[in-house]
Amino acid sequence: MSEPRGTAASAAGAAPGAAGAAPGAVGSGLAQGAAAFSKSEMMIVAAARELAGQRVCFVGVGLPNIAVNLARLTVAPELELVYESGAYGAKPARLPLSIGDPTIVTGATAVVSMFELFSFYLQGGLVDVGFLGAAQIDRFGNINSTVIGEYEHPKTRLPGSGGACEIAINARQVFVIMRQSKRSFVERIDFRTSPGNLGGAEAAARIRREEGWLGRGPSVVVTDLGIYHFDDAGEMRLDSIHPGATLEQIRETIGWEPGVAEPLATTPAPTPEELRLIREQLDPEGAYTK
Amino acid sequence: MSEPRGTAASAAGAAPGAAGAAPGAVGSGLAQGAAAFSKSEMMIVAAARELAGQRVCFVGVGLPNIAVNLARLTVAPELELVYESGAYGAKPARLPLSIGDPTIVTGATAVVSMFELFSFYLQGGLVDVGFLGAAQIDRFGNINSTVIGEYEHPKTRLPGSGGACEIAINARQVFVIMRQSKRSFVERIDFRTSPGNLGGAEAAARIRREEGWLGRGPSVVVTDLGIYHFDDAGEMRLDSIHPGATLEQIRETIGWEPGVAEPLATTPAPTPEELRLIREQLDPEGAYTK
Amino acid sequence: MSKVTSMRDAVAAFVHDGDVVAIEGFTHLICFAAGHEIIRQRKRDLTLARLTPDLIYDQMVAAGTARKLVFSWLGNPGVGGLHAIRRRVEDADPAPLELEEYSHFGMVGRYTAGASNLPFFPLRSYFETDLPKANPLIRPIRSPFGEETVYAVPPLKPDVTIVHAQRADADGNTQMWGLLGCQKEAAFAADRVIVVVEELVEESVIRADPNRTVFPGLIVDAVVVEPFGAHPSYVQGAYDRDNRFYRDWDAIAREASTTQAWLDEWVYGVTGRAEYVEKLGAERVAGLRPSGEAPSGSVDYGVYK
Amino acid sequence: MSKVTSMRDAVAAFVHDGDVVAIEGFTHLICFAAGHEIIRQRKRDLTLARLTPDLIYDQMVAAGTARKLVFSWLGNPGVGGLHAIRRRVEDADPAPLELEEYSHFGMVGRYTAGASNLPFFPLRSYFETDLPKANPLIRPIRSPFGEETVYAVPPLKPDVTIVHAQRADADGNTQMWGLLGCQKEAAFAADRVIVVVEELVEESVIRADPNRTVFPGLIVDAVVVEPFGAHPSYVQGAYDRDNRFYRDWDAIAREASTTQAWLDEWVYGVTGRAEYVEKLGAERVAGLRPSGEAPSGSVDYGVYK
Repeated sequence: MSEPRGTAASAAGAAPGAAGAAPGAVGSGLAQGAAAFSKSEMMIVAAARELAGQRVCFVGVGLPNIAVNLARLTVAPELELVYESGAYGAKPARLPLSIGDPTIVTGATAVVSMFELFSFYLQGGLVDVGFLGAAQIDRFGNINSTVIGEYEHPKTRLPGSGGACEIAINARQVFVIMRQSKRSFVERIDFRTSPGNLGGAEAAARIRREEGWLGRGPSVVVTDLGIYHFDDAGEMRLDSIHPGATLEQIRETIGWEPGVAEPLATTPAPTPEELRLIREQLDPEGAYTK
Repeated sequence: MSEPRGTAASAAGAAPGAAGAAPGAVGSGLAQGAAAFSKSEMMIVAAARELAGQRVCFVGVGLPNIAVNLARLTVAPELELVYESGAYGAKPARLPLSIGDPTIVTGATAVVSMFELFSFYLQGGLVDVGFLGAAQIDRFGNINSTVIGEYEHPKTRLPGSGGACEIAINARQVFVIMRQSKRSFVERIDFRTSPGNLGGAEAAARIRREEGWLGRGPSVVVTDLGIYHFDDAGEMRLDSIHPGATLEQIRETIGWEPGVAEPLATTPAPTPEELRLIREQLDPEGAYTK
Repeated sequence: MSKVTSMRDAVAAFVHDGDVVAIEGFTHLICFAAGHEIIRQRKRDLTLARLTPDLIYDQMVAAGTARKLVFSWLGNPGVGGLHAIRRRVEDADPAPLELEEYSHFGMVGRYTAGASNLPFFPLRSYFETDLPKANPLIRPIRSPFGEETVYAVPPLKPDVTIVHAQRADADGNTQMWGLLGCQKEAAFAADRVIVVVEELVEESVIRADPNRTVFPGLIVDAVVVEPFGAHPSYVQGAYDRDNRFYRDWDAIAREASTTQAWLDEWVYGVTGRAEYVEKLGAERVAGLRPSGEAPSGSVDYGVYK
Repeated sequence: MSKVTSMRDAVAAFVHDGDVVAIEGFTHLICFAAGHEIIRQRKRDLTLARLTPDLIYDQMVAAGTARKLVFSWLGNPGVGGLHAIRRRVEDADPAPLELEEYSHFGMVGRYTAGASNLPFFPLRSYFETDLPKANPLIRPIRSPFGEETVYAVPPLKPDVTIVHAQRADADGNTQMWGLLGCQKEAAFAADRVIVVVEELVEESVIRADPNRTVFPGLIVDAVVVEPFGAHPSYVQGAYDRDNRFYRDWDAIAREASTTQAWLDEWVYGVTGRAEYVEKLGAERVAGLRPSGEAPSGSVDYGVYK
């Protein structure tokens, strides 16, 4: 991907192509009886499945948006979509480019001011899952979407927090979607925009409790290569590897030696129905999935 | 009047008869060429005239409500009525009993939540005049509408602040309407619900400035006997005596020796047009004025 | 999933002895029907929160449901005092009643903090008054910017908030118009929410005008359809405030005996709101209808595919 | 008293060099027409406040109107970066640009404090992040109840806030629907307010639905009638977001020269919005209309006499 800022698939909006596969990076995965699928399609499907049983989801634009809509059509029919722009219970008739599109308003259950959205819905503890993307993430799920380099003299100026900082603190749990690379999965992030498990699970749990955060922090990281959850120490652990990906690829695109579950699962490939929904219904133009 | 609490003609609502004349107390005022009028009518007219040039008025129920509506029809055609219940720019088709009547909503310019009304309109400094009534007032215009007697063991439990406390602090100026009596115009109030000129003008001005209050405090007290403004020391000074009232009556119904302007004006009696508006248009049933 | 249920079942399921209960509505949309059902079910030791306790809390206090009031203005608006409450406060008759007292904005700020999960809400009020002395939960707070000090009130999180509205769908997505008071804040602040409506509507009616939605079904536990459930309070566009009853109550409540007789007849003596309305009589009800329609007009959200 | 005036006169009268200017609107109702007029009038040294600077501030920064941004998310939503702004931030090209940075809720809280005359607004954000280090105006505040500490942001009071809306009357009583962002708070917080509308309506249209009013004429200084004034942003029910332009801008803004050429053609090269719309062409405009109507329906406020 050409620009680090493009990886910020935050709820505040991000480049649709950026958090997805780079042009031409068509996935090689091919499960038994399944059609070929792209890495982006695998990410979307994996993220959607993680939403099973969830009720209220704070939607970011790009991959989170399509993943959430796929979940509504498959594993989480009761899922309510909250957009930080103020729409609740949105039923978008098309996938919007920005999170403030008129299609998320027409036919929504409620449209409220941002004061109300952030105060009563998010800070009030009604959001079960918030999605974040990032330019950089560390092993503890701490996230940078502000700058690469020094804050005062940035090498690359990224979008900044938007709502990411308060989502990380107040959403009951946080899902991260981003492509792996040595530039983005780093030992040390340049700026902490959104807190994850801080320096480790124990201290993070204590601080969250003492400071009255409602959020438990990051619970899953879905990448183009696999699915990570967090171990008892609060570190990302590879729990499932996508079909076609290798542990070598995983290690080449991550700035630390990641924990790997034993046994390591293989992510079930997208089903024909999942692929049909993505290709025919959610993103017929392939804006997010090519 | 039968109960001290009845005197609280605060913006939070009060007994219509209470801040007005007691039953049977028909005014004896009779100016040249004018019809007979009641003490309540004189109070209403005097209060309405004080509103000349004002723009936004926070309306209490009872006498303030009728005074404000009379002002709109006479000296202050641009006056905008704000009800703490959330209506702005109300044009009530009838005089409501409570300040939350449906008639203040239909045809209003805006209807907003109380959060918004108190935050943006009142605390935000948009209200030029707030009306307060009280069970007790002292010479500095400090007001009690909470209890007679000790707070923990009240002789009479009054309604309490409602919005009076924040009106006294945030409205640009405060108008007080109440009938004079030794029980209500007292040397020392039992509880300070709404701050006036505190212990004197100089300290009050300093405190208001230092604490960032937007309100300058009480500017006029209209009673059934006369009109008071505040002198340089921050004390009520009788500037005008109503036709028919005497200085002796004034002194008999006030718990301290009030300052009296020299020369002391006589309040012009209600004009035939003012009386017509009150009797035929605003209060044809005489609920507020008998 | 429908949350529609009867008032009896809603109160039985979601109002418990000892709860902090908020039946909000600033003169408008006060749910007397729910208050009466709480009386009929003989709930006890409630803490009743409301800006203006109004007649409904005078009745609930008279019926012995409450041990405490949290409030900002205690009166019968435009008429006078609340006599049952005053008997308990002034004479401990038949028992003392605890009071926790704020100003209107203080109460609104408390609900707002409760709804927002904030530990306090700041406001420019209370300066140089006796209120912080009377209530130690009104506390000064220093701004971290400059030297200014304002006051703070603590969050109020009712166990249950009961809201009356013009309409909701079966999931509890609720719309109202006219005076909004602080029902939104009180509902978001609450652990449980009961919505009582004049009219149950299809989800499509709600979704046609999403800006009119005051709160979503997400926070609602029960939807009760009870037309005229706000009487003697009113519902904008549906019926008028019954000022005659507000005036009548002043005489009724002056004595404990007449108060109890009224409760016997109008609360214990009826099974629910439908019977209350029947007892009120068609003429009285008809007399409270608006004299005409005042339509809002329709706006266009547009179809975007 | 009519406040209706031209965009040229409104900007000339109410936007001054050195002002703090807020053109708000969260993707919806962003008043590009006003931003372009500010560019044409060559205003200088502005501090531009907005949650999401968006293309309009990228254009205003490129045109040299601004010395500082106050913001929470700096990007072209769904597309990428804001290149003119990045040139100034990363390379001081052609001059440095001061940044003052919050989160979305922090900016909303700042406007809310400004509108409410509060010295600060508290929120549960910023814990354990580098944002308070990057911006010393994000400060911890201890609750006076218990041991909790949250963060506070200072009030933001723009010299002028510019709001685009579906409709207003000549006095500036303003109604909007769809995403409301934080325009209400930004308008109440401001010293001066310019309202730009798609449609000027009679006062009676506003008064027919008072709950739809976002703010009253009381706080409004000028009303400008400028249909399509939000393009390439959108107006719910009137026209769609022009995503094609948002994508095109990414290429236009990558070089200073192409950016200036665009400004020459589309801003300096037209006298105002009407000419801009004409230049855009009837076909492009028609293509942005909604594909159908989605009426809100009407509610009844009732006549009470």
